[in-house]
Amino acid sequence: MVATEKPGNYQVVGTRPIRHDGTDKVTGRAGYGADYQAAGMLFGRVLRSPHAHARIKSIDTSKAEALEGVRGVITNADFPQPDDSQVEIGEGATTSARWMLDNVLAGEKVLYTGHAVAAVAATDPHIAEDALDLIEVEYEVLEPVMDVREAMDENAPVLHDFLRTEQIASAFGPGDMVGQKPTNVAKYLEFKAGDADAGFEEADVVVEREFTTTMAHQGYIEPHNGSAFYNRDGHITIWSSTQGAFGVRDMTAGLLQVPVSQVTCEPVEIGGGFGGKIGIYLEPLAALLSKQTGKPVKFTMTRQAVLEATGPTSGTYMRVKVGAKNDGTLTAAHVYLVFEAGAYPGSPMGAGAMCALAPYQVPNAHVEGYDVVLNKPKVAAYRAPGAPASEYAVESVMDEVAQQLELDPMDFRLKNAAVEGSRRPDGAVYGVIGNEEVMEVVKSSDHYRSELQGENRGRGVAMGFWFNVGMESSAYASVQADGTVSLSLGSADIGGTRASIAMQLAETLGISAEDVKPQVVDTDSVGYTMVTGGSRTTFAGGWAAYESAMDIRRQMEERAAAIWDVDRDQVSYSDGGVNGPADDDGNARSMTFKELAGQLAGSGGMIQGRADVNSMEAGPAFAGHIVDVEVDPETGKVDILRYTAVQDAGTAIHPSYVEGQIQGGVAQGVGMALTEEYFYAPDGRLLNSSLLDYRMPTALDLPMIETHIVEVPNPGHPYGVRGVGEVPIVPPAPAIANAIADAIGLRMRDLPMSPRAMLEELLPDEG
Amino acid sequence: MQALKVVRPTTIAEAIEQLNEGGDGARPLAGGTDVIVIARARVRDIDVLVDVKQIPELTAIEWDPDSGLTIGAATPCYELYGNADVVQNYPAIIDSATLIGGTGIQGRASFGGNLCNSSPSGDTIPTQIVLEGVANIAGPNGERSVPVEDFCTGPGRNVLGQGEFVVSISFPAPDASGGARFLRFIPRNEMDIAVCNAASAVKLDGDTVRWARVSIGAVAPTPLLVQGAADALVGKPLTDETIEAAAEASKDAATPIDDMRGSIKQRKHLSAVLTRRTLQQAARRARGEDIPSVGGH
Amino acid sequence: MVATDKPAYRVIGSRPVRPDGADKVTGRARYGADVLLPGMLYGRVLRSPHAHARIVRIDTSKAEALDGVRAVASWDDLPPKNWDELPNLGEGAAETRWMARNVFASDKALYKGHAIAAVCATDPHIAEDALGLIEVEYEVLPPLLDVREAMDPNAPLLHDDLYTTDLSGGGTSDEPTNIGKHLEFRSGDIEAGFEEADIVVDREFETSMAHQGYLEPHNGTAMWSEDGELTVWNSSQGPFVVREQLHMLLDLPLSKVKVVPMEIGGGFGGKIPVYMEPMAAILSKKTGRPVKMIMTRQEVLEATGPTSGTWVRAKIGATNDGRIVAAEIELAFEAGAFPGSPFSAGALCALGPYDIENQRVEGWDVCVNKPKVAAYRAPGAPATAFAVESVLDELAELLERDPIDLRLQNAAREGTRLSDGTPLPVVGNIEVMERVQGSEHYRSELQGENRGRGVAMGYWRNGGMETSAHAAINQDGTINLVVGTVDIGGLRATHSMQLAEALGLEYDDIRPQVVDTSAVGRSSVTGGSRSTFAAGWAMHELAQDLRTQLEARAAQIWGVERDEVSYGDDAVVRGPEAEDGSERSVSFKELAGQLYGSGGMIQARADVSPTTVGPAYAGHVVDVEVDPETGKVDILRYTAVQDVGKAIHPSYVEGQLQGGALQGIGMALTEEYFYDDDGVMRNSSLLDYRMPTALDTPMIDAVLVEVANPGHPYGVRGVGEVPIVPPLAAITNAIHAATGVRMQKLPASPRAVLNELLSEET
Amino acid sequence: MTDRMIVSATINGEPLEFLADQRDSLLEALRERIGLTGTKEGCNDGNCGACSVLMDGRLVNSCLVMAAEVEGADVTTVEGLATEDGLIPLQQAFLEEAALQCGICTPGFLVASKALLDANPNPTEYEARYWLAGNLCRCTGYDKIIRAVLKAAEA
Repeated sequence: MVATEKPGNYQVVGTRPIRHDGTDKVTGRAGYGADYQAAGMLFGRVLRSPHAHARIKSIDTSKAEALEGVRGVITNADFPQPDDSQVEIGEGATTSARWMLDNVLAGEKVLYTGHAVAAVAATDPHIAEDALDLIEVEYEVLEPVMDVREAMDENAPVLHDFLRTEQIASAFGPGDMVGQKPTNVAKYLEFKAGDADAGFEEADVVVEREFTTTMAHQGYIEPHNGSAFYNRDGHITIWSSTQGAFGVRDMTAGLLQVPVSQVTCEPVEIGGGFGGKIGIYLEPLAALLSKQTGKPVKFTMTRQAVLEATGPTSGTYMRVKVGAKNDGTLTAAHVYLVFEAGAYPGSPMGAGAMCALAPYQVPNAHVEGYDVVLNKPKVAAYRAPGAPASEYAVESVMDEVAQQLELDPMDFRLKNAAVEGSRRPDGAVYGVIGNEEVMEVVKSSDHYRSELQGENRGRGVAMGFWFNVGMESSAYASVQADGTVSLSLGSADIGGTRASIAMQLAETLGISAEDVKPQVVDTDSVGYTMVTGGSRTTFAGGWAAYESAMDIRRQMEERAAAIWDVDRDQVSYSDGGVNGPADDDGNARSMTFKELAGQLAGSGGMIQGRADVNSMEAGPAFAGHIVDVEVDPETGKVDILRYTAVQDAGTAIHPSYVEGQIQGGVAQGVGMALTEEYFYAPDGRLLNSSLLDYRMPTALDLPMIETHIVEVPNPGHPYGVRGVGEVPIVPPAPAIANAIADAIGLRMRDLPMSPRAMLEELLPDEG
Repeated sequence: MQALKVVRPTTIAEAIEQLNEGGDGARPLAGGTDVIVIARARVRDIDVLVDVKQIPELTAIEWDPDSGLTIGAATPCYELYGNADVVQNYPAIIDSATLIGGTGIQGRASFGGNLCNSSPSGDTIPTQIVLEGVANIAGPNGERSVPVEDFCTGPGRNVLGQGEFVVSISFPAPDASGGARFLRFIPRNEMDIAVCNAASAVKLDGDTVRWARVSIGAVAPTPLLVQGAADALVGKPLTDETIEAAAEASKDAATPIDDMRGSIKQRKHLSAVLTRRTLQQAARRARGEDIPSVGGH
Repeated sequence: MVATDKPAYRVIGSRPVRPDGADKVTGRARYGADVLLPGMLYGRVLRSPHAHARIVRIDTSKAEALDGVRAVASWDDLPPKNWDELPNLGEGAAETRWMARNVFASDKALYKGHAIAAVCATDPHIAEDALGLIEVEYEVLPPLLDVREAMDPNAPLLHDDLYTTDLSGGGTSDEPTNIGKHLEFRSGDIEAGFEEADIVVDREFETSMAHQGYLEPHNGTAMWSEDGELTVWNSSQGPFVVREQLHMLLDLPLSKVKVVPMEIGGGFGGKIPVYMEPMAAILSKKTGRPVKMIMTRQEVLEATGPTSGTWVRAKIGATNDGRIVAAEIELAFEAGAFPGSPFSAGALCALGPYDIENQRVEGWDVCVNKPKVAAYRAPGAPATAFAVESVLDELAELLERDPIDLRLQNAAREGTRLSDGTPLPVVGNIEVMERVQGSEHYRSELQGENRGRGVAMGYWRNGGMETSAHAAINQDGTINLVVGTVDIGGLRATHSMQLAEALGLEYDDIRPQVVDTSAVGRSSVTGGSRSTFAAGWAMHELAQDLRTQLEARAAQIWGVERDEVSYGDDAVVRGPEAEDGSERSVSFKELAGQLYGSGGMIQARADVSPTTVGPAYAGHVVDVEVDPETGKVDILRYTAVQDVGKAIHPSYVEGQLQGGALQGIGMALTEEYFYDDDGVMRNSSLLDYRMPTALDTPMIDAVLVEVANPGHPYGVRGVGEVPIVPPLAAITNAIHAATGVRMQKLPASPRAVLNELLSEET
Repeated sequence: MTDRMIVSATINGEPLEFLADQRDSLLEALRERIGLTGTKEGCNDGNCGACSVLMDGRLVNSCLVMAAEVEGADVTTVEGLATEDGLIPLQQAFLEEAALQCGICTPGFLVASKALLDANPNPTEYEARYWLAGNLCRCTGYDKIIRAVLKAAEA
């Protein structure tokens, strides 16, 4: 597959049609998971652990069950008990069914505050809530492990007796069991390129720094929900706002130990995910309670539960050491990453390790990573999982190295920029990438070239990388007699992917975007489609749309040949229609798509196209951000004055939606940088589990975010698409940190760079 | 459904007051199988439905071997054929109760409602007439009793005045030498309006008819008590000839109309056929033979 | 494709529980009337009290002013457009202009119950109240109720723009008329044929309009979104056909209309046209809110399409040795208010079971002031078969022949030309007759007074038409199957069974579902005895597509050539021996588990429009007892024999035979449209429109004959329609055997039979 | 004009209060106010049985019951037949005997058949046909329905 040679010469790609689901979403008619209603529906609530670490000695649900209106109470023991085999959960990651179940409802131990212990279904939500108080749980409280470095200590309390350290060779590959003793260190990863020690020897300047970040939540406004109906024939239907209906289907089937064909996941709209709505929390509870009660059961989470008990991204401890020659050439780097996995193994440490040095050619590199369990919620994917932390550390150090070498930070980066053919420390070799192009656009941008005036103001830049993923998408397209095409998709549409996928189908057929009617259908109605996440949906979904359109084109050629009674190979599809040989009178034979569509019914029936694509390759994405800040030295508060995000999108299918992805990613990155954190008490209680105290940026906390879309087409995609959703969250934290350093000379190495943290640094020690 | 209210009195006095207040627009609601349909079809102006089923007297069944049977006007058919006293002593009541509508209708429909609906084809009315039923009426001017054969005055019309309603229907105790039977003719085997229906009751002295009553329905503006049929039988032996004479009397008494449910010719003919058949079977019951009603009852 | 010569199927012929079964016995299955949407309004329809009237004025102002009323719609709200397009509705074509005028009366109300205006309000009771506030001024015209009177050139006209179209090539009439269409089939020399006959029976027959009587009233819920997208939820026999009608009536592109097929509570042909859907759509457009409309039963009976009342003359001549040498059939069918009766199908089916050299069949499609007829199970055939089978019974009696012997002697077989000249393919006509004759029922002795036995045959051509489907393999080796044909009586099961058979899988491995018009390719209606037939072809194609892709994948995994790999009927994919001599094979389930890691999952799609339809024949035997005093006919015993080609799910096939037979029994004995002189239907309730209850029929023995259709992968013929054809004549023939009376007008109600019996006496 | 009232009843074992119009039938209240759409409307005048429910254990046509009348009553609809253990034998028999085609009359037949078997656990064919004569079916010819009911009675 080669990229089409004339980017920008598209009819549909690159335009900005209104999304097909738009009206429903501005009129309130779009149905989200919590909007599910059914007659006789029961309401579910979850009893959650007050302790961060405790052994469950007993659970007595009898009083709750006796409460009038309560129809069912379940605990971990009510599920079929799984073996420890691994199951795939999307984005290539795997987990064990045992861990998944124990996270859904705690098994022998509760491992974090908010860990689900029991679930109740009642005729009324208030009754279900009342019933929670009647469940008696006897806990043996254990010492919690709250610090990731302490958790690595061999004397630390161990969360899982059976856990042994596994050494892995790549982010998603299998590993070897190397540990002998019970430990909290689940995984260890090491990449080596060249000879790091020798490289540091070569360096004129070496900077080594330590960094920490806290857990941060995706913060989608829609709390998790899950409703299920267990029919009398054993068939389970699930309504859930999820990034991946097929994943929910497969995981729920796995936990209930039924065939996947016995589960249907209905596509309801989803109110934000950012990686956090791939895993399951409530769906199996609803399904099991529905099985027990014979009624549909709906669960919705409280915001407190969302923050305490769904997956934020990891808090981290990191050490980065970079060496460079006086001419600015990088000689060596050492990156040491420790990631909080939360209660069960599976942090994005591997991705963080892959991305850490990705924008650069580093001849000698050593990257180490640790995946460590501790008494916090099991982390989930969060937009470019792992990269914001590791690149925050690296980009901060790069900035300091440039500063010490007295080089323009962009010149320094450009000098060392990874290009096509460069090999990353994890071994991957780049194809066509837009890294240098992004850096050049940053450097030449009006923002970067403008003068920043005023006291306590500073400018920072940082780069970001995300590898993007492909994976499976399917599409089914049906030609209608009026020349429109109905397109069935399996990808949840979080931010306009109905439109961006439909546009690629339209482009391929030479029809308008409005003539394609995309819809997201349930898991029974379309082929297997992976999650909306990993910056893959427009890429892989678009590819599937392209292939299904090509399937239609082939059939239309055949049909036109039949209608004209000419040879099949004399007919070709181009420019939105079929063209054949001239007729006996010498007139060209051609039909537009619409004309032929109108003749299908009478000439052998309508036509459908279908495609399944499964690409393990995707076009990596690079971003470069520029930020101007002003720091109030008396309060430590950082104001964002101006923000510019530059990014290689490959091809921007729908530029508005690409801009939206970039701007949304920046805002989340700003939140991570400045205000968002998981604030734990020493006993493991989360102290800020509300949207008041978990401070996501408001409209007043951000300026307009300028975007520059660079288009270096991905040769591995029919329209040159790269994923765009994730990389924009990567640069903001280091860009802001670098801007703060520029403004007041203070290097902040712990996130968030909150006013309180800033003041801690700014104010003299009182001793 | 026209706009209306449902009120649910618990005493006869309360019901009288509500019916009286409601005037022409107030109607008692018993089983509802007719009045709800009428209100829904906006056939008649109804703005208050007085649900009389909360009044204990309206759903009571009282049986005494000497004084006979009193059934609350709103007692559903289902209760009647579930009641051993009624089953044993008034098989003709069961004939009617098991013929009305289908099982679901019988879960609600009542003898009192059927009477007050006063349809010419009401399937309980001929039975009530030949069993010498009396409608016990309560109203603003006190109580009164009206023999069932005098109750209906025209299609959908009856003797009830403003504020009045039927509380119960009383039947004298059965005679050991008596028997009664109700039959109707419909094109289907259930769920239909009678093309013609008939009930006969006889009391026998050996082969001689001591007393008889014949009533036919759906062949005149109201169900008819056919005096001529009784006259053809009483004091005479029960033979094919006397039965035929009674049947002819019914045929003569019938003044049916032609409509989608039946023709004049058909209805007059059936008046005779059903009179004959009910008389024959009433006599067999009088002689102690067990002739089941429909549905195995 | 030739019929399979190995009848040893694994799945086909078994009787699994239908996939939608649990939903349907727990009340969870969602039918059209079950749609509940936030902010939903309720619509009601004002209908004409007159059978024929000019609409002088409609004043909706008082209704609009009623608190809670949100909009009123009438004819003027249909978009102005060219109404001359001809949509194909699956079981015959209809002109859009007639369709539009049936949705809302334009300048005239043409039957009692004709829709005049529709109202929507926040509460159903309010909508109903509002109807009483709409003022309509009518100029009442004399109604035309008799089909032969309507044919009179001097009869008043229903339409001033209706001209007769001659389907036999005679062009179009010059003057407006009440006759929509005319046709004539001729073969041989009819005059010479009757000359040759030793005996000729010439009789006239009449049938009344009869309704399909589905238990679920018509419904339609519409949401016309602000972006111009119309979504309609309803119970219909074909969402695509509903979409096409809305596209034409509302002048909307097809792609702007999405029809979501809810479960459907019976159709029998009557749920192909739209009634409430366009009204709900217009009201939704006016209000910006979803609007739900449900018909009352009275509206269903008065204003949806029953089948035609008919007049049929059958004249048949035979030689003394029983050879039928000539047949002449004339038929006039009531179309109702607009042209489009099933008269041509009736004409074609009249003589379908017989090989008659000289014949002439002539038919007329005639408008009268009654509801526009719709398809009803083998549309047209019951009426004409009633006539022909009655005359044959009389001929057999006159010739002193066993009625089946006479029929066997003249039976149509492969190659026999139908009245329209088309030759029959392989059919089971003779096999059915022989099975009837050899049946225990037919050979048993019928004892008792006033009892009689009757037999009759029936023929129906069956349909093919378009079916589309797609399927996706799951990683555990199950398959999700998506279809666009609605499941009225077990189609999900028969689709799944045929796909399972085609792939060597188990029934439970297939998870079928019916989806909306935007999620599957165009599929025609569930009707015309086409659905299981066409489904078989679609499943066959899907299976071929899946097999091909699975073979390719296995070849890729093994690193061998594509053509070295084959998918076996045991669902095992086999390749060439490995280098070490071991066998390369992988089961479907194993391979399904490897798809994801080897290039992705696999989907298939199929779109078929098969024409290799297998005609169906049925022969019924019935014993009746007639009460000579009341004229009431009781069915004592009933046997229905039918060639089904191949019974995919025998229980469901039996169910079709039993259901069809009972509808025929209703037509024969109790069901009729009873009009008064003003054209008002007097029996528009399920109390007085007397469909048989459980107490009106015995068990119905269904005998399945399987003469495989060579034009189908599994030999399937359609089964749904032909069982309604024989009952009418079988029963009247039995009544004749019991009483000596020949009922030539249906229904043979107690009133009618009694009338005959009493006139015989006098 | 709408005139609303609050009705308290037990529906399928659950105590329930609902808002209904004074002129709502039980059928309308079940379907449009409560959302229990399993009970079907076929004729709305008591002649088809599709809306059959049990009211205080007794078989009734819910179209011929005013919503106001169910105050304090115990109503069972088709949705209330299956138990926590699954389908009742009657429902299972309907599936296995192919006793439904379009399924619209099925809820009414099931409720009526349940009432029959509660009252008469071993009905004859005639008794079953008589009891179910108030329930119309247009698809099956009744054959398989009657067989299913008799089979469930044996179970």
